[in-house]
Amino acid sequence: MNVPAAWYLVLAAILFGIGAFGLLTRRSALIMFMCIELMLNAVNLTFVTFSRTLSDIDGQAIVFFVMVVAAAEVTVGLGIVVAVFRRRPSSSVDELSELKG
Amino acid sequence: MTLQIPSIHYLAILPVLIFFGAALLLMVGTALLRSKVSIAVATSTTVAVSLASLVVNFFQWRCVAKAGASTTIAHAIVLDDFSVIASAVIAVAVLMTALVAHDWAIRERVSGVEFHIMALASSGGALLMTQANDLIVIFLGLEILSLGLYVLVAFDRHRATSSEAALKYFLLGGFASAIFIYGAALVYGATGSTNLTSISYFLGSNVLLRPGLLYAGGALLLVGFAFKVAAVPFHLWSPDVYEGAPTPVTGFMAAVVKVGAFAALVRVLISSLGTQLDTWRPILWVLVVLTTVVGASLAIVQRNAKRMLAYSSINHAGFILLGVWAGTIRGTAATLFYVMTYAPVVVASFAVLTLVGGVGDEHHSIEYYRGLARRQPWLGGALCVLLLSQLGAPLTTGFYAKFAVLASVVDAGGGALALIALVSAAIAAYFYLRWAMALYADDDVEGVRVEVPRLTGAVIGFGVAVTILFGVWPGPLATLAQHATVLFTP
Amino acid sequence: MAHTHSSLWLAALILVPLVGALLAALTRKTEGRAYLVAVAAASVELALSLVVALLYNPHFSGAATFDFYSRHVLAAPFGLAYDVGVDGISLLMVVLTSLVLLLALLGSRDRRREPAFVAWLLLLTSFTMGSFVAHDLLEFFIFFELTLIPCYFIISQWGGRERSRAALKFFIYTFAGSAFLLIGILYLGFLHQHQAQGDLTFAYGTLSSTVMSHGTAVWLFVAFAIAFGVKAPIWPLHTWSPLTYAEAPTAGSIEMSALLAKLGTYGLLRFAVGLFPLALATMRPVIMTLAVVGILYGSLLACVTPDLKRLVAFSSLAQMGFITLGLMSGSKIATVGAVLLMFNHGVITVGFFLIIGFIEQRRGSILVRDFTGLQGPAPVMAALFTVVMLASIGLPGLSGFVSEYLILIGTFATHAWWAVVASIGVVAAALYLLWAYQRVFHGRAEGANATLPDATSRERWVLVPVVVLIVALGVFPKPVLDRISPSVQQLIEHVAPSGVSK
Amino acid sequence: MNWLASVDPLFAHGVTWVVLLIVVIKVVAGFSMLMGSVILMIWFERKAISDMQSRIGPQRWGPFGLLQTLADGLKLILKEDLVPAEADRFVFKLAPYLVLLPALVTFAIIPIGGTLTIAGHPVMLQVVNPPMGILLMLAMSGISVYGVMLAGWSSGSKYPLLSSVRATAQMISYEAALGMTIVTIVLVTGSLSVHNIVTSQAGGVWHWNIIRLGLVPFIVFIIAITAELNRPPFDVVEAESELVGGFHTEYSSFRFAIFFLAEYMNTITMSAIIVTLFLGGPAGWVPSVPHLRWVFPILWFLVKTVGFAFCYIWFRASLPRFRYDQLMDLGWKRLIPLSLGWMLIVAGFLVAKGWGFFMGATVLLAWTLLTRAFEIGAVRESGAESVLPTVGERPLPGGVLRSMTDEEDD
Amino acid sequence: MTAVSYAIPSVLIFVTSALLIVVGAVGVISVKNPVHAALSLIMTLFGVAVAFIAQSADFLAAVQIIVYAGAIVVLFLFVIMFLGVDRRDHVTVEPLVGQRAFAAVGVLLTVGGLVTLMARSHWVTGAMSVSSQGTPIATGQGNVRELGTAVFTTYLFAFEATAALLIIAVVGAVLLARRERATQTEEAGQ
Repeated sequence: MNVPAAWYLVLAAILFGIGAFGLLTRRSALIMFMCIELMLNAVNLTFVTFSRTLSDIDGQAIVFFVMVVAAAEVTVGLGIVVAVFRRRPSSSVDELSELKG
Repeated sequence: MTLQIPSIHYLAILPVLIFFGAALLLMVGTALLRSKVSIAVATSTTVAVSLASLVVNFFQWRCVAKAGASTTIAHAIVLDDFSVIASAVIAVAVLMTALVAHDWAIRERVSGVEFHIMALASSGGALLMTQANDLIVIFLGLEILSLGLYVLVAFDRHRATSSEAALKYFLLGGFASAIFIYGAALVYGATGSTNLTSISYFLGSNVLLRPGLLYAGGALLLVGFAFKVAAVPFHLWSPDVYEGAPTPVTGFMAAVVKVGAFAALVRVLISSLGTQLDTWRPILWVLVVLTTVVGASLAIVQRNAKRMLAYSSINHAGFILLGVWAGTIRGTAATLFYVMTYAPVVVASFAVLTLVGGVGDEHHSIEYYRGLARRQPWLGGALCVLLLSQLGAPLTTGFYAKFAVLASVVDAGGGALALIALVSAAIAAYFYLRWAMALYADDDVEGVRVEVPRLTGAVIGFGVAVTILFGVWPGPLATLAQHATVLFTP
Repeated sequence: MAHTHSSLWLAALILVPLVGALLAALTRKTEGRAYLVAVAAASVELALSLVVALLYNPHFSGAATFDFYSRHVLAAPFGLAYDVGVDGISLLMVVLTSLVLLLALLGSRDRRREPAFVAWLLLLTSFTMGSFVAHDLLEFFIFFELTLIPCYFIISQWGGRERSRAALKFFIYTFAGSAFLLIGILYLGFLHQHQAQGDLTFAYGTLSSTVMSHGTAVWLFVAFAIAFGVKAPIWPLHTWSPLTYAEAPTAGSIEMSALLAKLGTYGLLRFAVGLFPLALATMRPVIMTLAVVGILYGSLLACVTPDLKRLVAFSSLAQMGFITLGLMSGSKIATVGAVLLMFNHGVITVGFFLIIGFIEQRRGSILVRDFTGLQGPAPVMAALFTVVMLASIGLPGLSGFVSEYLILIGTFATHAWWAVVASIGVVAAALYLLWAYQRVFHGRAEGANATLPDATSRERWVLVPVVVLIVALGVFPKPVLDRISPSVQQLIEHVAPSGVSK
Repeated sequence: MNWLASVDPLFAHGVTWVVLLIVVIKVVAGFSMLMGSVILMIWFERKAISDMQSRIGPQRWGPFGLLQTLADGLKLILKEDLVPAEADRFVFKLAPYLVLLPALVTFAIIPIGGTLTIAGHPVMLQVVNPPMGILLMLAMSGISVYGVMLAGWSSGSKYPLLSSVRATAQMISYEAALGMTIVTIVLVTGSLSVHNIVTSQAGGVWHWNIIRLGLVPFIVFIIAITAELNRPPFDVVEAESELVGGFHTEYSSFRFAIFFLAEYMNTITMSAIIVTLFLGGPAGWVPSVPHLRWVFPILWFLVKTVGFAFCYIWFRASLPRFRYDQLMDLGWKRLIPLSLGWMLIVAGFLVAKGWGFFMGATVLLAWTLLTRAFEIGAVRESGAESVLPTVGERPLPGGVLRSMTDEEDD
Repeated sequence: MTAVSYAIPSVLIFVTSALLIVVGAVGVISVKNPVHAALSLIMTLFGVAVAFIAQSADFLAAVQIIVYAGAIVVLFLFVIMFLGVDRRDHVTVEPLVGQRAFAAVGVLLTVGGLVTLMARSHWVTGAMSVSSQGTPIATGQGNVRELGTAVFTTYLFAFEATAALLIIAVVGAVLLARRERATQTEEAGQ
């Protein structure tokens, strides 16, 4: 007998919570971004678990779409990060020299 | 095992197809033609697409009139008057934005063709949301809409704030999406389906002994939507993003996102979770109060026109939520009426802001508006009318929009809520009026004249004309909105 | 129901100023033409309203006393309709509206951006006219709200030094107040719809048959009263008015004090009292107490206020207290008096503000301490002021006397103590007005005061109608009373417990 | 435990000690085979290349220098293990194992022979046959990027970093084409299990995927997999002339040995994968020798695999290295459209002939359009209004450029 | 509830996946270096994949590794290295007002609420009645087939919509990340 679905659901909830917390507290865009991925993973886990308990394949099918969305988001998001970084390459050089001094 | 491909009612998805198809066409065209696709071509494509979509909407309307509301493609898409009207509103907003963006792109020397591609695709997402009958389709529509907007927000490369705003918008938008889909997951767990009709059927035919999961899921869905429409306390991104985004994009965002998100919200809350009305109403009550009051109050302290309109848009979101709170046919119609009238006004308002913003899109302090109506009575007067419409002054559509939602709320027994919302409108009046007063200030009559390109001028004129015409004679729109909500019987 | 006169007359009353405003706005280029257009429109308007007043027949349309009646539904989902009709009460207000417009135009010409100014004035008149002839709550509300916009622009652009603050304060107070009105109207409309199971409607005649509990009636009455109380203004809700009256340009002060304030009292009588008779038993003492407090408070502040416009503002507060007292008293005589006072106070206030405007134009100041002994250099002006002032004090033979007398007599019959306290206000009025007169006009004129030019012939001619009306209505108010009485009679009967059979 | 049986008939009668033993033996045998072949492979490569270059190659240790590799390995292990001062120590130490892991795991899913019966249990000559076997292979090839990438990054040195950025881009780029060809195979097989892929190719050369799918997927696959392996001619990652030693420049001793080991392991595994996917795996002519019939499939498999291993060596010896931008162009502009188009055509023919021709026409049209688009792109790129930076500038990430200039300042 | 004994392997698998997930997730939000965060993220992703397998979603587990670990995180690392933001917490976003407090409260509420739901022992409320007529999910090949069927019937439209999503994402990313030709003229102007 498999472990109860609730265990996995709680696990997913905790993962979601950690992701949300990280998103709201960290300041680095890239890490915030990863936190979104954590949250989406929690969602996937939830879907799969419900799919098991409901004996319904739809839950697993949805996970696909979530993954596609995650991939699309990452693409655009990293594009934005690159664009932001491009805007201020000079400042980072300043920062570098400060670090040296 | 044979695969039964669901039947597809092409008329129902034709607007979506047209929008995406045109985006693809433009994209392929840019790639395949040796000479650059001129912005004029792109703009006319968008205009043609919007008009075509409107025509299709007309046929859809007739189809619904004849055959009634229907779902198609395995019940993922619904064709009813509500979606038809909502898509028409989106088409109009896109049309207006395209014309404003045309002049803007020429002025700012950014690549307008790409702008149109993204705008078309993005509004395709909004169209999906208006038609979606499945949480997953809503989610995808939301994502298409948002991804397009992230790019559009970052579109102005000459300003650092543009891409930084995009980053902020993106991170919080992603957060919202995650919350939304988590809510969808919980609802799926509680009801066994993501299809709105199935959920509604399940909830109608079963009594949940422990509805906690459903409530949690519903609440998360609501939070997701609240983020998207910038309802307080999930609004924190909106002023920064509104300010940072290129001004035509801000107008587009304020209009199209609201239409899409509210259409989907209404579907989720009313046609799907309508049986749980008593549960979500109190939450919405708090949300509405916070949104209207905080939105209006914070707008007062702003000195930047775009930020002001951002908070004003938060305030408006609160008013639209009022119609949802009512949870009745009247409320739904009022919500629809509100977005119908709000969209042209807000796009036109931001069109004026685009013009005043000047080359570089930076002149957004309220100071730049001093004496504008003196120097350019038509432009200033137009802005004044648009502001009055947002304020809710009679003889503009804004009044009837507010009237409709308030009426629905009072009808549903929310007199106190309506009163709070109206008081917030009085607070909001302060900054609209202060702005209007600045327009007519006579101490700075010798300022710089604002160039008014023809297309943008036409858009502003259209916005003003709509708001006054239907402000005097709201009958047709009101009837349209009322007819459009036949499906929504809670 | 018998045949009524054509409602096109009323439509014309609304449209003439509107068209005038458009024309005036369009004559931006030519110097002075806008003014001529405006005066022409105002004259036509006055003529029209007089014709309507003469044609009006209170018994023509059967029991309802509303003449010129007609109703067209504009937007069924909203219950929005164009629904007009006048009875004796509104008729008087219609005449007052057009009269005040003409006097304001003739008496205070502001040449700064004149086309816009007169256009706003005409618009304001159109909207005010609309409110007075509206026979539908929603329609009334829309016109009621619309009046804010021209007012706002008139104050904020042509007002005094603190005009922005004044305009904002005025707008937001009134706007917030009318929020209550809108909610009340909506609630009433839906209450009626649920009872009648028909289309949503806000028609006055239909809604007056709505059945409601006492509690509901009280709450609705309070909601209405707050909105109208702000507009009137009634005592604790008046705080916007002194600043606004003082900062507004002369024409604006005239319109607001002589006319818009009446919108408040008119609404109070027509809608708050007329629709919620059940609430009266509870609310009557409260409102009347507020009215009396307003009378005393206004009088007191009028004594100590340093400038002339504020003086009139506070005196208006007191006068509004009298009107409210009469309206709420439940006595027919007092109500008739109050309606008459609404008209008379309008006329008197026009006089006050015109004369103050003349002085302000000459000296650029309205502070009492800046003036002394104006009687010497400007005897005609002093004389005109005296007439107006005496009418305001309530000297027998002048118009003020008749209305105040009716109010006090009527109120005394139903609420004696309130009437007694209120009569202190009459004395106080004499006190502060005479004192002000003494300070401004008596004594030795020095400096700028000594060379103050007397009223020009144009100014004299403008004030002639005011004086004529003051005297005429003081001596022979019967034609007016004949028109008011049946309508008031009907209203009182409807409100009286016996009238509320359902 | 029912699902185990669907994975492997070995578990049909439940899990007993015997079964477990068989599993352990399979695992151990599989991996020792892999290790052994690596040693041989290295020797083989050195010998083959030296022959091609008219050199002698290793000859001292063991017969024909067979033990040379062992000696090299011993030497490496005995060397000092250096960790650069700037390195991210944890990741630096982790990276080699990340390279090794996918190589080992991927090999586990390859069937190297038919099915045996041992102690009454049917035993597949395949370490494991997961139902998603081929996806596992894809997953592992996805993971294998990490080792290279992190090794380069964690070294804290600019050449390895450059190398790792290149490696990442290259491996992601070719993974798409790789995946697409695998989808083509899955389409005709109707299963994701490697075992089923092999059995579906049984019945003669004409059923092998290389023929059945029309050669194109095979060519795409072999190119893509060579790129995935970072083997010549796609070895810009460790291009000595540009990047010293590539991502493992800073590695020494045992860790370096692991990289080395993994690289050859991967080469062998990928040869085996090609054989499995396209050449019928162990399929081949089996003479009816009693009791030894099971040996022949293994022999066939070995022969084919060695053939491909030789191909890699051959490539290395004869083909010049691609330039970075050519590499990208080939991946994105040729292989991905080609494999995608071919997949569509195959799918079309699987449904119906008409669909197949329709798909073919569509692909043709798309190809024309794409070519046109590439042309335009090339013109614009070289023109005055170039969108992209010039070719020479492109492979250098901004961060690296900056750190270089900074150091010049010192 | 009566005491239920669960098969030890399934508990072990759960514990493994839970450890991977939680340790990885905490790693993501706590480490300074984005590369390390990405590595922690991979750990979580593997944990989730394990959880998928334990719940007979093998196909998804494989896809999880291919898409997330094989593409998404690689992309992350690529950008980190490409931009050189690895050694410093560089591309930052201004924190919003009261963000931390909001974070703490909001997250506590969410997780707390959900765990409370669990404590009331019934997660799945009544939906079994609807879907119990459906057969249990097959594993292995059947799983893929069912999955494919679901994607092309129930979620056909959603599937088509992903096409639009991916296109917009790719075009958007290209638009964002490319260099602007106008910058050249700008620099020339300066």
